[in-house]
Amino acid sequence: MNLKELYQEIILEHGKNPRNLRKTEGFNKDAKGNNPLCGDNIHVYLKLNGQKIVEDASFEGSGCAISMASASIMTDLIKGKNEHEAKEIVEDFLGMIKENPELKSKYLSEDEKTKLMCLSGVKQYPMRVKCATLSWHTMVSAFDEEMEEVKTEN
Amino acid sequence: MNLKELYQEIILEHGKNPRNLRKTEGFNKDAKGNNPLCGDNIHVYLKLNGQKIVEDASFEGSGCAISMASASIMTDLIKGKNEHEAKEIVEDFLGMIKENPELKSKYLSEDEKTKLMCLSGVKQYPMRVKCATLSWHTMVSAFDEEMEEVKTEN
Amino acid sequence: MNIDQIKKEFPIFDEKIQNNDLVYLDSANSSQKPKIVVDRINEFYTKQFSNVGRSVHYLAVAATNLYENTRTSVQKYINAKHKNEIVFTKGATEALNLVANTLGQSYLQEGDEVLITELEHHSNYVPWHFLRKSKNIKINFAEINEEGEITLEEIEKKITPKTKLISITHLSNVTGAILPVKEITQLAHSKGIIVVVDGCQGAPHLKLDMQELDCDFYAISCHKMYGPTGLGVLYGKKKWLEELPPYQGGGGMINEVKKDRISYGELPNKYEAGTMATAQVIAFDKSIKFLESIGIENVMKHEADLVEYGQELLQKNNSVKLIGNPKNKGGVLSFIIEGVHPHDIATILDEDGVAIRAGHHCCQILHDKLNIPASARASVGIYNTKEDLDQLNESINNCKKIFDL
Amino acid sequence: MNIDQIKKEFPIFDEKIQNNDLVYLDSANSSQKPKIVVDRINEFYTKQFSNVGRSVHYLAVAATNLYENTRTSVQKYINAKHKNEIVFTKGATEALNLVANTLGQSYLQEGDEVLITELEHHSNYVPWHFLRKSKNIKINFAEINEEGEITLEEIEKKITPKTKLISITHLSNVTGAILPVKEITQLAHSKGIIVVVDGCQGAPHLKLDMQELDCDFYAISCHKMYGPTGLGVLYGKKKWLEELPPYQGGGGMINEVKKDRISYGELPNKYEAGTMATAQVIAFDKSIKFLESIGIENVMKHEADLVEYGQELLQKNNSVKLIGNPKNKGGVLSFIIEGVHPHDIATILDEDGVAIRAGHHCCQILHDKLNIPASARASVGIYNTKEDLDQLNESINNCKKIFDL
Ligand SMILES: Cc1ncc(COP(=O)(O)O)c(C=O)c1O
Ligand SMILES: Cc1ncc(COP(=O)(O)O)c(C=O)c1O
Repeated sequence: MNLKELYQEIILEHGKNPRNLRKTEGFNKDAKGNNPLCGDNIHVYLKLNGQKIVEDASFEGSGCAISMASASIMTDLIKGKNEHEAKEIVEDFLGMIKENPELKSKYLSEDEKTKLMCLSGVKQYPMRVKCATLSWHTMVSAFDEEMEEVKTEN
Repeated sequence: MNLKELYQEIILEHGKNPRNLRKTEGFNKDAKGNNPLCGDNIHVYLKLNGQKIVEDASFEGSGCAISMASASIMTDLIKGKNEHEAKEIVEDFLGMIKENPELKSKYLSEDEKTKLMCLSGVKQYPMRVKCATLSWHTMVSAFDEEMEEVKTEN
Repeated sequence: MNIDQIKKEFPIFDEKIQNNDLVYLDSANSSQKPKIVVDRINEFYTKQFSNVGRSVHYLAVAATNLYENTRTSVQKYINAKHKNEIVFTKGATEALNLVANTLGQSYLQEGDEVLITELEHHSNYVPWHFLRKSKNIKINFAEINEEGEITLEEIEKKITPKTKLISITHLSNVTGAILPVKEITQLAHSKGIIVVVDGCQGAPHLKLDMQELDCDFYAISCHKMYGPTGLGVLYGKKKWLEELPPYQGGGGMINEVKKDRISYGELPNKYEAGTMATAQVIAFDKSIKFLESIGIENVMKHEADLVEYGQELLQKNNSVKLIGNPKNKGGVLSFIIEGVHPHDIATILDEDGVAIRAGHHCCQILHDKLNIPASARASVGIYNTKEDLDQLNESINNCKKIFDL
Repeated sequence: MNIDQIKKEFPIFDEKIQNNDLVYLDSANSSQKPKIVVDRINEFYTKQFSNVGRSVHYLAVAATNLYENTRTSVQKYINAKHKNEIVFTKGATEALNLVANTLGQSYLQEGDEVLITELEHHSNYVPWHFLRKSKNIKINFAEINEEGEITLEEIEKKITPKTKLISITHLSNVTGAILPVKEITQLAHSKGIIVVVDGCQGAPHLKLDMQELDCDFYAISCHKMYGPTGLGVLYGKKKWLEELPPYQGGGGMINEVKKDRISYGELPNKYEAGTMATAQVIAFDKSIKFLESIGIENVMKHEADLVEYGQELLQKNNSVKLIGNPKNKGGVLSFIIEGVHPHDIATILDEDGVAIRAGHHCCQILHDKLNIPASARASVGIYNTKEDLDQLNESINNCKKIFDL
C-alpha cells in the first residue's frame, strides 16, 4: 500500500470527518492521552451499561488524519463489546500495526477487520505508529480508570 | 638538543640538587604557585634591601626536574637585580622558552644567559613548558604581592 | 559563490533517500555535515587520538593543542575578547542550563524577574522555570506582534524595576524573526540588566560579533552550524565566568582537592569538568573554516534570497498560510495548511524526498499563542537551492491533492 | 583470541609516533578506537545524518531507530531490566553530577552523610562536595589498606546511622583495586542506603551485570570503552529515575509547556534535554558489538595476564615502586621511581613512543594519603601485548640511566 492509498482509502474519510467526535453524555469512564512530540491530544469517553458492555464511545481532541481516523474507527467498533473483549481487540490492533500481517481476534467481524486493516499501511511509517495507537492506549486507560494522562512512546 | 642532552646538561645538576631550596630568613616578599594538572607546587621567597635590590631569593616546593632546575637557576641569577630588571629578565626568559631563539636582556651576563639557555630544550616539549615557567610566574606574583596563588596555564 | 560546488562538499547529497534526491529543508533542526568535518573526525580517531590535557605524551600534547586551537578559532569567529570566554558544552541546551544554574546559585534572588519572549525554544525557558521553582523568581514574556516579531518597544514595555535578566533568541526557529539583540542589550545594560542570547539559529546564519552585540552570554549549538553532534559553545563575558560558581564538578576543573575543601581551576577549565568531547571540538574547527571559506556575508545573502523566493512561492499557494512575516527574517518558513495536519504534510512530503519538520518545534508557548497545535517548517542551509523550494511547493501541491484541497 | 588480529582493528597502530611504534599504555585515560566505530560515525554523517526524535521524515525516523537501538544494546550489555534505565550523558562526569544534583534536590537532607572512598576520582567527589556546600551534607571517606584496597569491612566501619548514600568506584584508576561492589551493595541495601557506582574503569574491563551488582546507579564513560568522545551512560534503577526531578531543562524532555507551568516527559526523555550526541550514540553500538565479539571473559583474561606480567617485571626492577598491591586488580600499573619525578618519567618514556600518564590522575586525595605529589601510570587495553610491557620496562631503564640510578 503506498502513501496515497493509505491516506485515500479510509483515513481521509474518517480523518477528515471522524465519527463519534463528541462527548458521550453520561459517560462513566474516560481518559486523556497526548503525544508531547507532535502535540496530538485526545480525550476518550466510554459509557458502560449494567452488564459492563460499552453502550457508547466517543472522543474529543485534535491530531493528524491518522490519529483521527484511528479514534474514529476504534470508537465505532468498540460499541457492544465488554472490557475483556475490548482489551483483546486493542492487543490485536497493536500487534497488527507494529508487525503482524493480519488481525486475529475472534471478537472482530470480517467487516470490522477490513475497516481496521486500512490502517495497516501505517506500519511502514514508524514515526506515525504512535499517531495510530494513541486513542487505543487512551481507551485502555479509561477502562483502567488511571488518573494520569497517557503519553505515547515508541 | 635531544631529550637526553636536555636532562643531562644541567637540569640534572640543578634538578637533583637544586640551589636555594630553603626559606630565606627575613624575606619580605613571597608567593605560592601550583600546577593543578601535575601537582607541582612552589613557594618563592624574596628579600629586598632598602634600595629594592634582591638580596636573597629562595624557594620551597616539589616538582619535576625541569621545574626544580628552573627555580634553582632563577633564584641564583635574580640576586642583585632590582624589580624592574628582574621583571625584564622574566619576560625575556618566557619569550625564549616559548619561541625566541635567544635571550636578549641587557641585565643578563653572558654566563647567566648560558645557564638559562640550557632550559631552551624544553621548547620542544610543550606540555613541560609550564614546568619551566611556574617559578618565574610565581616570582612576579611575589613582586606584585598578589595574595592569590599562581596557577600556570598554557 | 557556486552553490552546486558547495553542495558537493556534503556527501549526503550523493545518496538517494527512498529513490529520491534529498531535498533537505530541516537545517534549523540540524544541519548536514561537510566532508572536511567528517574527515577530520576520522583522521583524529585513526591517526592522532588521545585524551586532552591530562597526559604529557606526544599524542596527548598534540590533541591538547588541537583542542585549544578550536577555542581560538571560535574566539576569532565570534570576535570574543578573550580565549577563556569560550566554554565547550554538550550543546546549546547545556550552555543555557549552565548560565541559568550558576546565575541562580549566586546572582538571581527570590522575587527577581527574568524576561524571555513568546518565541523562545523550550531550551531557553525550562532552565529559567527551574529557578522559578527553586528560587521563586518570576518569568515574564515579551509578546510577539502580528508579524511574529519581538520589538525593542515590547521589550522596553515589559522591563520592570525587578527585571534582572533578559534571555532571548537571536533568530526565531519558527517565525524566522531576527531580534534586535544589539539594541535590546544596550537598553538592558542601561538599566543594569544582564542579557543572555540563545544563538542556536543565529550562529549558523548570521554574522557573530560579540563586541558589537555586547550581550553577556551567547549559546551556540555546533550541530546546527555544520559541526558534529554532542557539542555546543557557551560564550560568556570574562567577568561573569570568573565570578560565577562552577556548574559541574569533576576531573580537570579543580585547583586543589582536600578531604575538607576544594578549590576550583581557572577559566575555561572551571567549566569543563570531565573528559570533554575531544574529537568533536577538534573537528568543529573545520566547520568554522568551512563557514569562513564561504564568508558569512555570502551565506547571509544566499539564505536571504532563498527565503524571499520561498516566501513568495508559498504566499502564492492558496491554502498555505505562512506563520509570521517579520521584516528581518532568517531562513525559516513555517506554515500550516487549513484542513491538513502538519504531521500529514511532513509524511506526504517525505515520500518525495522533501525533509521538513512538523510539530511545535519546541515552541509550545508560541503555538498556543497562535492557537495552533503544530505547524510545518521548512528551513534552509547553505546547500539549498531555489529548486529545493520549487520541489517543496510541488510536494505541497501533491499533498493538497491527496486531501482534496 | 589473537591479539595481533585485534590490534589490527585499531588503525592508530599503523601510525609511527615520532618514528616509533606506538606503545599505548594510557587506556585508563581514554582507549583507542576500533575501525568499525570510526567507520560508523563516518557512515552516519555522510549517508544517514539527521537529528533524532524530532522530525517525521525518513532520515529522522531512521536515525531515531538507530539511536534507540544503542540504548537497547547497552541495556542488554549491562543487563539492565528496562531500556528506560539507560540515559545518555556527555560523560561519566555528567552522569555523576546528574545523580548528585537530583538526589540533592529531592532526597538528601541537611546532615545526611555520603560515604565515598580515598580511591575516588575527582568526578566522584566534587559533585558531592557541591552538596556539602549547598545542602550541608557530610562526606566521609572509607580508607585504603596497605594494599591500596577498600574492603567491605572498612565500608561497614564507616557506615553511620546517618549514611544515606555510598558512592564508590568499581575499579580504581590508580591502584587498580576492584571493589567488592556486590557485597557493599548488599550491605548498604540492608541498611536502606543507596549505592552509586563510578563505573568508568569497570565498564571497559569487567563483566557488567546490573542485576547481580544491584547498585542503584552506575556511570559509564564511553570513550574509555572503545567508543567516541563526548558520550557517557548513566544506568539508574527505574524507580529512582522516575522519582527524581529532571537535571537539565530544554527541548525533548518536556510533556506540556505553558506560561505558568511545565510538566516533564517520561523516561528516558526526561533526562535527555536538548539535541543529544546522536552520532556518538549510534557509533557506540559498534563499541559494544566490538566488545561482544571478543567476549568480556576473554578481555578480562587477557588483561589479567598482562597486569600480572607487568607487575612481575616492575617488581623486579629495583628503584621502581608499585602503588598498591590489591588481590583483585584491574589493568592499571601505577608506580614511582625514587629520585625521578613522574613527569620526567613520562617525558622520557614518550621519546620511545611509550605513552603513559603522570600526575595525580584526578585522585589528589589518594596521593595525599600516599604522601606523594604524583605518580606514573601505565594502563592496558585489549590491544596491548606483553611486548608493550617489555618496552615499558626497557624505557624505564633508559630513564634510570639518564638520572644516574
Ligand atoms: C575512575 C574514574 N572516574 C571518573 C572519570 C571521569 O570520566 P569522564 O572524564 O569520562 O567524565 C574517570 C576518567 O577520567 C575515571 O577514571
Ligand atoms: C532556538 C533554539 N534554541 C535552542 C535549541 C536547542 O539546541 P540543542 O538541542 O542543540 O541543545 C534549538 C534547537 O533545537 C533552537 O532552535
